[in-house]
Amino acid sequence: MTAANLYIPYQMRIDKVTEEAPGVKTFRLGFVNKDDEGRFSFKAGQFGEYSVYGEGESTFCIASPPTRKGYIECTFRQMGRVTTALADRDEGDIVGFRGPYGNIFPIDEWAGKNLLFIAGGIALPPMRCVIWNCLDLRDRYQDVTIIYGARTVADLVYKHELAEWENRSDVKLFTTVDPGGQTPDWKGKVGFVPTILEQVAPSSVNTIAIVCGPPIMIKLTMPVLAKLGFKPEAIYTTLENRMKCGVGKCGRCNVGKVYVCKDGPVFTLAQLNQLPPEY
Amino acid sequence: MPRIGVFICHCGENISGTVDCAEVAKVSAEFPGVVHSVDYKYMCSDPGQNLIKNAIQEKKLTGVVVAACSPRMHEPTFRRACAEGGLNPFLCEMANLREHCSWVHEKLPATTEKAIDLVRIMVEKVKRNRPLFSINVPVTKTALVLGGGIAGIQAALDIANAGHKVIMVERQASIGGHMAQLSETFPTLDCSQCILTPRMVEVAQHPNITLYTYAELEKLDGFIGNFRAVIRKKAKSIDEKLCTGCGVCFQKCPNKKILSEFNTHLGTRTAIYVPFPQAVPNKPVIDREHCMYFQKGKCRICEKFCPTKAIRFDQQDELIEVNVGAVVAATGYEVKDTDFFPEYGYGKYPDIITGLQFERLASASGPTGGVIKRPSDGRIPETIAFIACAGSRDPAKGISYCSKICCMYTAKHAMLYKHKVHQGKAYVFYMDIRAGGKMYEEFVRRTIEEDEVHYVRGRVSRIYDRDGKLVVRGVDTLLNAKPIEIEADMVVLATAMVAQPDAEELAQKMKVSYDENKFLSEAHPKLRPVEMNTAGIFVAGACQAPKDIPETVAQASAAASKVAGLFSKDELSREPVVAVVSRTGPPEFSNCVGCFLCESACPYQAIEHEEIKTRDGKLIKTVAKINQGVCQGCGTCVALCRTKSIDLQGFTNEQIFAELVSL
Amino acid sequence: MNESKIILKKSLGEWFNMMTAGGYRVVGPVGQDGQIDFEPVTSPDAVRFDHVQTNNSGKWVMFPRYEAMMRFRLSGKEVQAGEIPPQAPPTVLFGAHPCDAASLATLNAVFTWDSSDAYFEPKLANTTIIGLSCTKGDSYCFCTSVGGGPGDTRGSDVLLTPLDGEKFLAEILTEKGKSVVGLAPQLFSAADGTSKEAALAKIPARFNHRDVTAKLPSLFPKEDVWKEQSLRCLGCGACAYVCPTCSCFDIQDERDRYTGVRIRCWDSCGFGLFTLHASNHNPRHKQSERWRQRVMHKFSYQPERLNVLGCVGCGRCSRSCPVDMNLGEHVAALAEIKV
Amino acid sequence: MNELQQTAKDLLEKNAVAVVIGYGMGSEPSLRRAVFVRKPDQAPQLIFDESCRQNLAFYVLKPEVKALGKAAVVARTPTLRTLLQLATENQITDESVVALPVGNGSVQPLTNFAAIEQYLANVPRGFTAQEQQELAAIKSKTLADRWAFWKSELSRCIKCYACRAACPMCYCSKCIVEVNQPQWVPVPSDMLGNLEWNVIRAMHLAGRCISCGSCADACPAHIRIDLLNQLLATEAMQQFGAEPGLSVRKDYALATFKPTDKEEFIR
Repeated sequence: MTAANLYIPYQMRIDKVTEEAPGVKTFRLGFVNKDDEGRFSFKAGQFGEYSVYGEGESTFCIASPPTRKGYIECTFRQMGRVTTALADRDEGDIVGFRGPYGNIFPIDEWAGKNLLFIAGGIALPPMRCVIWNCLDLRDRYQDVTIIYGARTVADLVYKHELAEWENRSDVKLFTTVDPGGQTPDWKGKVGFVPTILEQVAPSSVNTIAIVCGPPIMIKLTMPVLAKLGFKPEAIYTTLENRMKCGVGKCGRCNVGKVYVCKDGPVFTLAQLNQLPPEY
Repeated sequence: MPRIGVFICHCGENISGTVDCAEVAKVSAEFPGVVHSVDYKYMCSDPGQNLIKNAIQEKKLTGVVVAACSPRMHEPTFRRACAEGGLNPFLCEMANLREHCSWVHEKLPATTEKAIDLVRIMVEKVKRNRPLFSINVPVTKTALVLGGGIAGIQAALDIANAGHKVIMVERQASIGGHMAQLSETFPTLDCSQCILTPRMVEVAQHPNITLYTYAELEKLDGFIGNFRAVIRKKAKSIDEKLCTGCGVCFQKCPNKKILSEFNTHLGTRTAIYVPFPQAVPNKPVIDREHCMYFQKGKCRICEKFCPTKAIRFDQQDELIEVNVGAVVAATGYEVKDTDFFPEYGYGKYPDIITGLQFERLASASGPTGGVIKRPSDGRIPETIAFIACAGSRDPAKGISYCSKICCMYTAKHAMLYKHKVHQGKAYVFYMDIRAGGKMYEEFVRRTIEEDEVHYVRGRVSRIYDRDGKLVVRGVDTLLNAKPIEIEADMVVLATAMVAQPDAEELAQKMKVSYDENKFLSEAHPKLRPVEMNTAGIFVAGACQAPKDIPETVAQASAAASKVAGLFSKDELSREPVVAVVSRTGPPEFSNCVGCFLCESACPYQAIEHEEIKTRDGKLIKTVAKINQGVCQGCGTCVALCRTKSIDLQGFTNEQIFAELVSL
Repeated sequence: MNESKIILKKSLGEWFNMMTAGGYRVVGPVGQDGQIDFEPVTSPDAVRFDHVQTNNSGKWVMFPRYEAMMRFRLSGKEVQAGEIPPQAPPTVLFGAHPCDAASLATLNAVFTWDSSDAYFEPKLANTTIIGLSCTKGDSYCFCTSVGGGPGDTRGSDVLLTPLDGEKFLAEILTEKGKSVVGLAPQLFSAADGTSKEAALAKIPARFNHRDVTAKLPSLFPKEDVWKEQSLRCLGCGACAYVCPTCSCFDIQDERDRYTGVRIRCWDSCGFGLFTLHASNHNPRHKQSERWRQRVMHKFSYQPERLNVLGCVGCGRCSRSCPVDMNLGEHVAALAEIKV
Repeated sequence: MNELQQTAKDLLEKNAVAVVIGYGMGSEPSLRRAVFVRKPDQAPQLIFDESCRQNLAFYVLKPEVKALGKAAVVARTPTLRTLLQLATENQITDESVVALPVGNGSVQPLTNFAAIEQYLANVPRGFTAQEQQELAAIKSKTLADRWAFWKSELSRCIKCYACRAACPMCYCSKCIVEVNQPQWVPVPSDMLGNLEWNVIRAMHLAGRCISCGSCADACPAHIRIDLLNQLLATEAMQQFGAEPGLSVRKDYALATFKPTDKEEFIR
């Protein structure tokens, strides 16, 4: 593939398919062409355009951390034409990938701070990258707290990793499901994410909050964080506007003077507050 | 990528004789998504099926294409094999290499290429198949029988005797229908009422049958196994519980000059009446149109004399809602009026009557006690002419069909006349004699040969009065087309059998189709003669087409056996090949814009309205919803839907599209 | 560089022939009244000079309606994919009015922002613009309100100004311009010093774009303004498709059996589905929000972000609007609002 | 004030409607544009003359206009027919709209569909002489010439969908060109996609289109889409007796079967 033509994707082979939840899958992708792998690097928070040849491209974040070399992972829910076609792919199949695009979580700036990760539903994947990135560099950070909720127990993604975090002494994990979404043997919490956040009430002192979830969860979580004393500059999130090109040309993700694909997808709440609410 | 297995069947020599099956298997193996491709002599054999089962497990197949014969033949076989192999049976598709390819082409390279195309199409389809599950619909084991003639009676008794509940609805005050009006029946000449009455009584007394007379179907909703019918019980103006049927009321009723419908206007009845002495139920109703009290506000004589105080002038129509699992339409026929044949003088001359009127004249319980008398002066006719096809088989008059029974009853009428009036002369004008039934031809021959009825092959052009005689003028086409003129005392017209005047309305109520003559249409003229295209509704008797009694009874029993078959299970299981309306997320919730053009297109009335509301009950939009019990999977709505909001499970737009693109 | 010469109208045909002979594809305004568009010029006589504006802009020369970028073939589990190299034949875009020539700066800013666009850039590089000054305008023209003018040289490699019915003043502005003039130097004579100003159309300014750009952020929250302006808007994409600066695009795959291409094609921010998420959430659900985006993008976001105005005042959007949405009028009205 | 303005003013004053959708002055002296009169004193903005061509029925369905409340629509005959057809397709109710018929003398408001039906019963219908002439000209072409004609027309299509946007019968919230599972119509504007789009749209309008001409008026490429639709309207009329927009009876030609249907096309 020519590096000169940004619209031509890398060919990636699906090395592993993991069923995360109903309709949600994770692909581990390896470069077909080893030269591509050598050229490629990315940082936590970035995204790419994944494609099924003949069906088109779809945008999602890179869900694996840059500290794990040799592959990238993506997690997606089967929704439209491309994701349906993607979901039909199997191990060994070839898909396309363009990227990495967008800005990053400034994890270097976070050194020495407490990290609070808050995620809902299918929004854990964008955060999984940065969580593992930070956990792989664990000694750079103080307390790490993760609050993760989904509608039902079945809808929780990365169940095996949740178990791993649960067992780690250096991670405080709180999983929760919406009322009615629990199973008889559910050991986690029951309640909406903002409610659980209020219960857990982590300290905002020297803490960075990274929030990702459906619009309604974000909307209800922000006031709780404010109440806990988090400043807008200390709250990060990642936006998922519709994109096509990924490089600030096609015009889709333009919000105010910002192009989510170039200026984002990672924003602090302080930055979002400057934007028109068109995301 | 899906993991598809392709299984090419040789069908002995049937396919492999013209198609290079090994080549098809080899090329198919290269299709994107195909992970397994083999050919075999007989895929439907046990070892062949085992190839499929094993491959499903070993290769973790997500879909199977069997390229063999028509799915009509072996789709169930291979779907079962897939199910046994652990794959959802609806992930199995068949490419028809036999009927669509090897049998219709010569052995040429192009034939193999076509076979490859057929396989590729199905591979592309099966990649997009989704597991489907049979639809189970509960069955209410009660049948609604519409009409209490011989068809309804037979169907009701058969269903009831099979152990199921029956609700019978009859429009008249008594069941019995037209058969109760008949004198003797061809070809055996047994007395119609004598054989019918016991059946009527059986209906009334059957513990499984609920009988509503003087009642009509008001509304029918729902679908097979789950219909909801509203029955309008017209006000009989009597309390049926109190009435003993003693008959004092109609003896006392002062209005005695009402023309009796049962006696085809040849006799009279009272305003409070039972249609005929053997009526079931044998309890009177008040005909409010003719009752002096209802018309003029005075009288109430029946009320005064009723020993059980059963008269209820203030009774109202009653609407009864019932749940039923099946409906048998047995609403019968009507006799065509002859007004539209002015040249035959019906209505103008009282002694020109219909066949049905002749039945009443010939009936021992009829207005003349079975003596053939002229309506005009009561004289016994010395010469009588019967005219067959008086309306039937005459496209110019709007009835192009044959009424089927006229040849036989005309022969019977002529014979009965000759039996009663030994010196009389009987002429029958006919076009052809259609006597295709057991002992029918023999019966007609007997009429001609033993009873010396004069059969004249020819049309009657005109009937007119000449000095008190009815001059029947026609042509005898058998004798060099000689004009013929007969002076008759009485003329009997075999008028056409036509649909009930409100047949169309009824059909629309039941949402079933009907033909241009307003007869109800069966689902298939040969193979599904008693089913209607709306599942769960069956048809019996002359409401479908003109029929004689044996045929009517046979069809009624057939309908009953279909109903009993339907009721033999607690739940109906059907193939999930039904339409579905797609739903999306807020704020649209569905691409359906609610134009409901699909509603008018659906031949099965399976489209319902679904209101999408907010959590606090505010209406967002109304969209189409498919009743999966009613939907037959025809796909008409899918083709019509502009936004492609409707899809047919098992034949989705995506699947069909993929098939086409792969060509 | 800026050298002025004279070329006679009757010599243009010969010049075109020389361009064609020199390997250029010549694209110019051709067609019937009411349907004049930039199309390859087959006969010099077909070129039109008397129109106010073409229906469509000439942006397709650099940014086609439809452009295949990659082709692929599927077989078994493998995919063979290959880039479709950009097609950038040497082209002369003849007769672009100064507004159209100015639009190239906007397109260029978008397509070269931070990363290079393999399809746009070579086309622009291989295109020579022979501009044509405007001797007439209509009420939709507002180039003078957005920093342009009927004789503006920006974007043109050569700018022709009709001095009378017979001759053109040719301003040779760039090396590229010099090359095309050099194809037939004999056709050009020295300029006689006649000023082009007298020949130019008079386009009154309707607003000051700098003021508008400065003011727009404060107008964003005024929903009623946008709603009222867009009440009659149909939400079609005509304005975007005829606009010389609109560059939003879509990327799609098209395939038959097992082969296909990845293409890009024009899109419009006026379409309801432009920003629709797969979840059915739509950040710009209402037409008024999409109208606001169109105005803001052109007059606020692009100037702030890329330092170019997204509008050149050609008036095509308004001329082709089925419901008479008049951009010049609307922006002038926005400029009047007191904040 | 003329009768139209007075009627609009009265309706607004009586609060019978919240908005009167009508025609007002446009950018150019010859142009008219839709205006949305919400205050009685704005009624003088309303004008009606030969230049008022847009089918304003479109706005009755536009969410932003709907949000204003009950609307009165200045309605030419095509607009009236559109309203009835929209009613047939469950898109509007008697309560949501009042029609102000223009072009036939009186501007007496038609407050329900029955009144519109009655009004239309007395209005001549059918194509104008010029339209008939154009249709005949197309029909008389050989197949090859007809194909060449449409190819040349449709090659100009830029897929801006202005035709769809301007068409009041194109009210689907997600048009088939936006349905991508499967991708029925190729997205870009090249010949195949253009042809598919225009033919599919014409088919979707067959038997529903009341030939108001808004599509062609809206087309920035001046493609004669109206001819295509009129040709199909003629077919629908001849084959199935379809005359959409004359009553609220549901008898969509493509959805219903009548014994009198000629069905010559499958013979």
